[in-house]
Amino acid sequence: MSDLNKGGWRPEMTEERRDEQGTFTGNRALMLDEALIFEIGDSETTGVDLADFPQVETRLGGMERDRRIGLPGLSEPEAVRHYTRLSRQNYAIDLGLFPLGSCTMKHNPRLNEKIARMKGFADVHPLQPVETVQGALGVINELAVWLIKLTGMHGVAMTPKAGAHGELCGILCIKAALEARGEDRKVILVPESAHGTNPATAAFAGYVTENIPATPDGRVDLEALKARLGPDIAAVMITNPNTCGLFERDMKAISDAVHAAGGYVYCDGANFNAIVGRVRPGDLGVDAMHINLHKTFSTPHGGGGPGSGPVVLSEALSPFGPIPYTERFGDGHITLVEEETAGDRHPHSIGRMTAFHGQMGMYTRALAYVMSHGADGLKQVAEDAVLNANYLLRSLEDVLDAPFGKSGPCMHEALFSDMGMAEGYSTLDIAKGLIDEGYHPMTVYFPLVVHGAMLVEPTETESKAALDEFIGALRSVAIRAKAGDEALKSAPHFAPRRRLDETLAARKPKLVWPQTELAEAAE
Amino acid sequence: MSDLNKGGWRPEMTEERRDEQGTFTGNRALMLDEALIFEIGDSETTGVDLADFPQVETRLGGMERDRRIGLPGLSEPEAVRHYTRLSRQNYAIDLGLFPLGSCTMKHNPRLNEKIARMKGFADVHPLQPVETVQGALGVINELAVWLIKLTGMHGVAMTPKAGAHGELCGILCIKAALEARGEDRKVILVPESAHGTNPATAAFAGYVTENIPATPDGRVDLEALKARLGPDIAAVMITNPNTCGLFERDMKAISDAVHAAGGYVYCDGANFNAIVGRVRPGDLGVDAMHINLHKTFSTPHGGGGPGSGPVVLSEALSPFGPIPYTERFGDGHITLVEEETAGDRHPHSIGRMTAFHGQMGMYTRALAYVMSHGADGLKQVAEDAVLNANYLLRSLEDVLDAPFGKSGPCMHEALFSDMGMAEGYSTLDIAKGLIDEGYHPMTVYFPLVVHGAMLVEPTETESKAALDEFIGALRSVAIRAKAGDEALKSAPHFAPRRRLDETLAARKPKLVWPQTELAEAAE
Amino acid sequence: MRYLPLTQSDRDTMLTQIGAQSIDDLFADVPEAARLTGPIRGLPSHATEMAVERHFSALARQNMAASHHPFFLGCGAYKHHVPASVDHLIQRGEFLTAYTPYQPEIAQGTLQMLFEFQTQVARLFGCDVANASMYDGSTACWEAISMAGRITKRSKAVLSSGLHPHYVSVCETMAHFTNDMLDVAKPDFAGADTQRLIDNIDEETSAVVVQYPDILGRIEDMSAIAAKAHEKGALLIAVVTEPVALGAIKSPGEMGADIVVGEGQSIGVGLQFGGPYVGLFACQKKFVRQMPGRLCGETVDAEGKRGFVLTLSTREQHIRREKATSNICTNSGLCALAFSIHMSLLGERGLCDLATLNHARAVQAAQRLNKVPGVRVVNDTFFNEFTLELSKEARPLVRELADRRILGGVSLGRLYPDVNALQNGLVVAVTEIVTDEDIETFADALEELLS
Amino acid sequence: MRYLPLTQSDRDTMLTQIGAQSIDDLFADVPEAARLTGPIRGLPSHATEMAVERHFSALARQNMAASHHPFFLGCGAYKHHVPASVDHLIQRGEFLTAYTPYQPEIAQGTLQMLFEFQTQVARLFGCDVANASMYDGSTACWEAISMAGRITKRSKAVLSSGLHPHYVSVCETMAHFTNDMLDVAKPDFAGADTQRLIDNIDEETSAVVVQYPDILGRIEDMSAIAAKAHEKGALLIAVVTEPVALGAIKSPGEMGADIVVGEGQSIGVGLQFGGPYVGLFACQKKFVRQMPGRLCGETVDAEGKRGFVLTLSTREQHIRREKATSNICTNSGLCALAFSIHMSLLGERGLCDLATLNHARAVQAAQRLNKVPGVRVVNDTFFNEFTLELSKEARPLVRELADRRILGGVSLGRLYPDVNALQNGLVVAVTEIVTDEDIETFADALEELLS
Ligand SMILES: Cc1ncc(COP(=O)(O)O)c(C=O)c1O
Ligand SMILES: Cc1ncc(COP(=O)(O)O)c(C=O)c1O
Repeated sequence: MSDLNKGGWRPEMTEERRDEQGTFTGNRALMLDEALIFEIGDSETTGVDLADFPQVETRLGGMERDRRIGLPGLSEPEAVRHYTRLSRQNYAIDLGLFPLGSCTMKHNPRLNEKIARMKGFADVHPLQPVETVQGALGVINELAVWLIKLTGMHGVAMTPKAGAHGELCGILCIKAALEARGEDRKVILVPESAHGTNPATAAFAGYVTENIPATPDGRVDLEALKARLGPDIAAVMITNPNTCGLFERDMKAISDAVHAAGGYVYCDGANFNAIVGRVRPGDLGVDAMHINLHKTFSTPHGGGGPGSGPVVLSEALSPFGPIPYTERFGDGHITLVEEETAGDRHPHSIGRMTAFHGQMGMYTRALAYVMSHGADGLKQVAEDAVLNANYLLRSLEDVLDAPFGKSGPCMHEALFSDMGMAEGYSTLDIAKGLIDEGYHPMTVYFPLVVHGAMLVEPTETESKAALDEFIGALRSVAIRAKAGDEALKSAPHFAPRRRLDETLAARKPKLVWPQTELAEAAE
Repeated sequence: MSDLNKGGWRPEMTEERRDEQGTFTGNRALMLDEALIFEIGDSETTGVDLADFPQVETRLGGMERDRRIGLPGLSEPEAVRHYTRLSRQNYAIDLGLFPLGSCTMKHNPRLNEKIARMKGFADVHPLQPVETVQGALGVINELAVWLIKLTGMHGVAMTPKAGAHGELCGILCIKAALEARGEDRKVILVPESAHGTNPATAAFAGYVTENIPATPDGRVDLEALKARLGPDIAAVMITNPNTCGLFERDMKAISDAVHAAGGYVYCDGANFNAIVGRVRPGDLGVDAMHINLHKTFSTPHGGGGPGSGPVVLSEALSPFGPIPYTERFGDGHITLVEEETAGDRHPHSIGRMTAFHGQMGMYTRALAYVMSHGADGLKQVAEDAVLNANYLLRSLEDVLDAPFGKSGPCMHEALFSDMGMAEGYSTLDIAKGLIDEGYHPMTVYFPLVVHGAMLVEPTETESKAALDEFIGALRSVAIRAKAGDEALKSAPHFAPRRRLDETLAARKPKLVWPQTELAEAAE
Repeated sequence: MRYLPLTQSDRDTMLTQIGAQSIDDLFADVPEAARLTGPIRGLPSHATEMAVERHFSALARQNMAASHHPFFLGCGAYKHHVPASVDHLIQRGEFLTAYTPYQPEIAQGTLQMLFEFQTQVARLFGCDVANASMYDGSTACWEAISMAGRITKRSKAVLSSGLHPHYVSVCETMAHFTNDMLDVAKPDFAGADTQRLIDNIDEETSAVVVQYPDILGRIEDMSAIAAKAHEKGALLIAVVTEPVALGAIKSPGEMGADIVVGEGQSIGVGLQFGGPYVGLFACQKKFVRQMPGRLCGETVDAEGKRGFVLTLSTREQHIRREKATSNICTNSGLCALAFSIHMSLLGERGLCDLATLNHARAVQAAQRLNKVPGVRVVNDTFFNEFTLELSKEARPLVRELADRRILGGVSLGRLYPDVNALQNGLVVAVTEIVTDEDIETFADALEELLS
Repeated sequence: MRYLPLTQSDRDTMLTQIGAQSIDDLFADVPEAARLTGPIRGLPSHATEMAVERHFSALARQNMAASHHPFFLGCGAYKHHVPASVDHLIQRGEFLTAYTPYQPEIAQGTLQMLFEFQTQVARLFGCDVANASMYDGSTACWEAISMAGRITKRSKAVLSSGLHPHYVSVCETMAHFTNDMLDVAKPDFAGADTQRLIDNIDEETSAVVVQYPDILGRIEDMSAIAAKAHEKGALLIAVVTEPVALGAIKSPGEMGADIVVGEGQSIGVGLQFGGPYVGLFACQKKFVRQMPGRLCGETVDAEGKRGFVLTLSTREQHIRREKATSNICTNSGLCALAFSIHMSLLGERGLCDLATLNHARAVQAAQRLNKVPGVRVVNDTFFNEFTLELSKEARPLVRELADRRILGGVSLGRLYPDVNALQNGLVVAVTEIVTDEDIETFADALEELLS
């Protein structure tokens, strides 16, 4: 006979706590809800064991912390579970086709992850003596050579941390070049279809922006552009292939005209995947172009970053590139040009764009990627990406309006508008309907030049079967939107959350968990 | 104007292919269906690039394969997606509490995964010269020392590949010991509550088994056992703590009686987690006990294996242990006793249990685990495991029948029966109801001695909050089973599949995908 | 402690709630004499993650890792390049930390993978069905003999001299206690013992067991053995320790094998100092109910959707207990997954190309090594592994090679310490990981050491 | 090619279906002159996974990895032990291969994590709010100055001489082109320039920027600076390059900082030769609408369930274009995740203990090194990093230490090649990874090299 629990204690939870769908926990089998760390953890719990510390006289100078911070801790089992459960509420390339136009959500090879984690790269300090990091510098240098050759440009600034940072770097180089010429031009021309970072970058660098007019077929209006060129125009920023999914046929003519007017040509290279290995921007007169290693070169997006945005530069702009950068000597030894040597070797540099050498972890991945494909494979990448997009375009244009469907083949993405949907139905409904079908929606409402834009980029890493399944799903949803299917207005139905109230979020911003609630939750 | 698709080709899939829940794909947002590799892949596709091969004159002796094998290939993106999507149809410890009684589904530390993958362990061949694998042998030897000390035994056979293999090894050692004494005893006594591997192992080793009677409170009936002992009894196989979740109070007396009758005591150590660091089986007179490293020592279950089942041995049995094994010299050098030296050093060995050195990949993990906890931490493991189980038992015994609830504290698992459920409701319904709540069910219908058994083992790696949530869910489901809630009979409702037809599977076994279907699918 | 979520205050609360004074109350059933009062003596106390990692790094550094050196070992464990995605995928928590799929509604991931694995193994071996894995090749081999005994109700197995000696040992360990008879022999450079096998099959024989390619790397046609076995009512059990070979040569099933077992380590799993590996087990349909181990089968759910379950469990210990076909429970699921992923990545084209590449490299190496004075290639036929007869004892030579940082094969002296005629034998495996440079380095070192 | 699923026959079918003769038809808009006919010359062709891996292994071996040697580098990048579970979790495909969470219904994993991250950063820095990350500490620093300019409508920032020189450089690059004024100075062993900062804050000043602890490792109270700044209508921007320090010392927010930025690399991310890192950015509530970067906020879904979305996007480039608060788009999400996981594992107790341990080790090291003839510890105060003044130029000495396989700190000559007074300075960081042995080895080597 047990002596335990003679008092007959029972937990106080016999009462029904079941939700509409009938579960106590709110879970739906493998779709698991997960509380916040502030609700699970407490400030005394830790998932990290530390060595005992020696007693010393502190040297903190009286600045010891005397208030609690409010950081909850989790044991390791709790932490692994928390983040694993959270992760399962995400869509990802690993789960299926991720047709976000302009984002090039291609497969992220696992070899690259393995290589990036080699201790010789991941466990090296940016300020170690250069003799102790020759292999790391070698990676940067090898990748630089690849990028220069793939783009047919003269130089490359490796350090920018993402596409927008690359844009900034390129625009600063242009500004420096103008300054070196003693000119102070104020305006950068940017088409309306451009990505938001283009005008934002120009403004961040102190420029005013003006629109470049477009032709009805979705390209830059060369004549109108020429008409606007003049001594106040520092540069044009053009995306090629552009965000309508089209190749700018007149790119070379545009470049020539801009150069003739004393300006520079910045090319947004976010869409490089369409042409890598098949067309070199250098052959089109481009002066600067950033490359999103996290797009064309397969480094993972990581739920928002990190990326990497090297900028290739023309001969005219190369002298202004940032420090530090690598230089390889004949004997294979690599040196780093930074403050000490820049004065002699690179006197016109704009300086540092970032503290250290840029995104080493992305360089390893990108270099592994280009080496794996080789020049031949990269050409195939562009071809398959473009083929997949054209196949999608032609498979959908009878049920979705393709405003530039007649403007020539699309490049690596296909653009649709919301024309023809039933009254009250919009691009958003199509997007949310796709979620229920098991897909991440395409890019929506971008570019701005098309009403209810839907920009679909399949990438080359999708099989024909995967495309066909997606086409079927999108056709089905599009037909429902045309027919005014009620259920679509309230989609998604099966996702971890129904449509979220974005207005509320913006009107009453709750950006952090309130301090007091930790104490309560921890009780 | 584009020249493309003048013929106006469209895919043939405009027709409605939507299922009851309204999707074309059959997916439910993040719950994604996934076809078989035989439906996705084809025999010409590959996700592996190989170097070109030199032309040579073959030496295959005319045995060249001339038929196709029928192996579908996937590109890397397809493969990553296939297995990622499949994985999401599984429950796992990383997702939540996994209360499978007798299975010790505790947290699997990620440090151990990292260590097991160090090249010095993962990339070493079992037949390398011993001088080149001193560190690997060191791991085996260090772990052996830990296991011996934790159990208070004399020796340990490391090579068995899992629990059942360890049982086999132990029973063979017993048989060898009897043989060495010139005895040929035929019977092994096994309680009805024992795990299926116990009688199966005895039979596999050529023994007949007989039942050991139990007392009403769920333990071995010492007097009845004593009555049955005699010259035909080779051994008793006892699980301690037993599968009813109870500590065998009379273990020492049982051992003494068995020894007095000339038999040996095999202890099933699957439940060692309840007592590790607190009780040493050696102190209870045990002659052989396997340890499931994949239970007590946290190596992952991997969806069914691999495991590792070292057997600790008493002084009486140690001379019969298998080869190979490690021996450490005073100078730290480690040697491997195998065929060549066994004749001198270990002449009574039963021989090899397996080709090589056992489960190296599990040794690294288990050793990392015991080192992390230390002797102090392991004691805490047992205490927390037992505390968690008792907390569960007492939190549930008013809504679920606990047949041995009065037999003393439970150890690391709590046993319930199906008594008291509404007519037509069974343990299975509770299990399936728990699935909808986001839990893996407990072990059901084992041990056989309790009707509709439910064996709940929370392990020590669950927080109180996690236990409370589980208790709430199980109480809710239990109450529904008592009340005869219709919805429970058809649970699970939210899992990737509803209840599966196991009878059909067994009646018309489809164990492989038919060859012909590959060809069709590939067309 | 980082793995223990209960706080001291949780513990106190819980003890109070269940009416216990202290944790000791919960161990009240442990006899006084067996209760330990403190942590077990002679063992260290807990350690930080960093300390543990450093301890293992130091141990790991004491081992010569295959990929850091010219590497030529085989004999039942082969080094192939495993794509990085394999290891990534098997580390998905949902695969890694799942249990055996006893609750199929939330284990379809594991189950579907097992169904795919079974099909891959069956096709590769030329059999109708395969199970969901065994521990490894050696234990699978005994299970096959044991199964043949159940089927034929006979207890004598004839083992080829080309069967891996460790596999033979494992069978001998078991046979000794089960009173089965094993007819064994040692290998001979002169040739395989096909004729001995054929001659020794009689009415008592349950099975004849042949490794293909054999321990010395030789490839023999098993058709005649199968014919004789079937004539006498015995089964042919084929053992494949290097499944990559089957991308280049006929499957055992084609030649009449009734049961085919093998070691799957070579595909997806890696060397791992011998384990965990994955036992492959396939047979013809009529024997399925005598198979050991788990089987996954296709079925439908309550809504008619295709799904998978573990099936035919009446063969297994948890249902049939002492009448089960085997005592196996935990098998090698995660290694089976690794095998299956790697095999899906390869596909038929990849596997065949990989086999061709292995063979071509091996032929090159054999030609080169054969030129070294004091070296003779024993094999007429081989796939990616062959035997050298040296002018010296091989075992010390292997150690000398290791001193030169070359892992130069497996000496037959290690495998057969008691067979004098084999002491100069060295078994050399050459896979796609071996470079031209490795071969040259090895040949040069051999030349020096043998002169 | 292993990453390309289309087969040649798929390609042909698709081209036919869309009515194209060949792939070239799809590139018809590319002007003739720019069309390449074959693969780009001068670049290698495709390579196997094994070949690529071997190439990188060879490169990796040319680098001295921190964990293989006594290691004392800091100055904006710190080596701490990161639990293995962090790297495991960030490799979950659902985190690794997701995009920015623009579709919140299927991105709650990333969004909830960001909300937790924002809260952790805000609390650590003593601020009301934090954003979802910036590229790194140095770019965050300029963003803070730029934000202060927007808030105060002024364009002169006073930078502490203790601000990391690379951060100063980044700000100078930008300020040069945006016509902002930066008041800068170089550090001095004599002490921090708190007084200079206070003196130089005037009515033109948008912000004063102070690193805490500073580049030489010194810890200064910023309260007086904050008071003066606020008096003059300027903001105090604090910069934290070693967030672990805040487990031991007061938060900048407590001392009156308006914006606190920092480098989060130290927690969860690792050294990575400088990137990717993670910029931390926090401020007081009233400035939230001037913040750069993404913000995640709590809301509810159509059924009233709590959920998270990206919010206040009208600050951002994709909505506001040229009027955005910054041009940042892709940020450092996955590093933020690593930071947040590591921080959750630490918790308050772990962080504070880690800080105490770091400080204790650093104090021990400083005491030991101070005893070496020719070495003087410059700092009165420090956390886990301090500056030595040597009797010799530090830069060549660091290289000599490397020759002895010791990574012995960052020479001030590397950071300030043009400041003579600093050439003998060596900044030494000591974290929990440093052992007693490492300290002895370092001290002994210093002793030899300085004698
Ligand atoms: C066309 C275009 N330009 C620029 C960018 C900015 O690149 P990043 O996000 O790397 O800063 C993007 C990325 O979203 C883009 O699609
Ligand atoms: C009580 C008991 N004994 C033995 C075993 C067999 O162990 P294994 O599965 O490792 O062969 C198990 C595991 O399921 C068990 O629970």
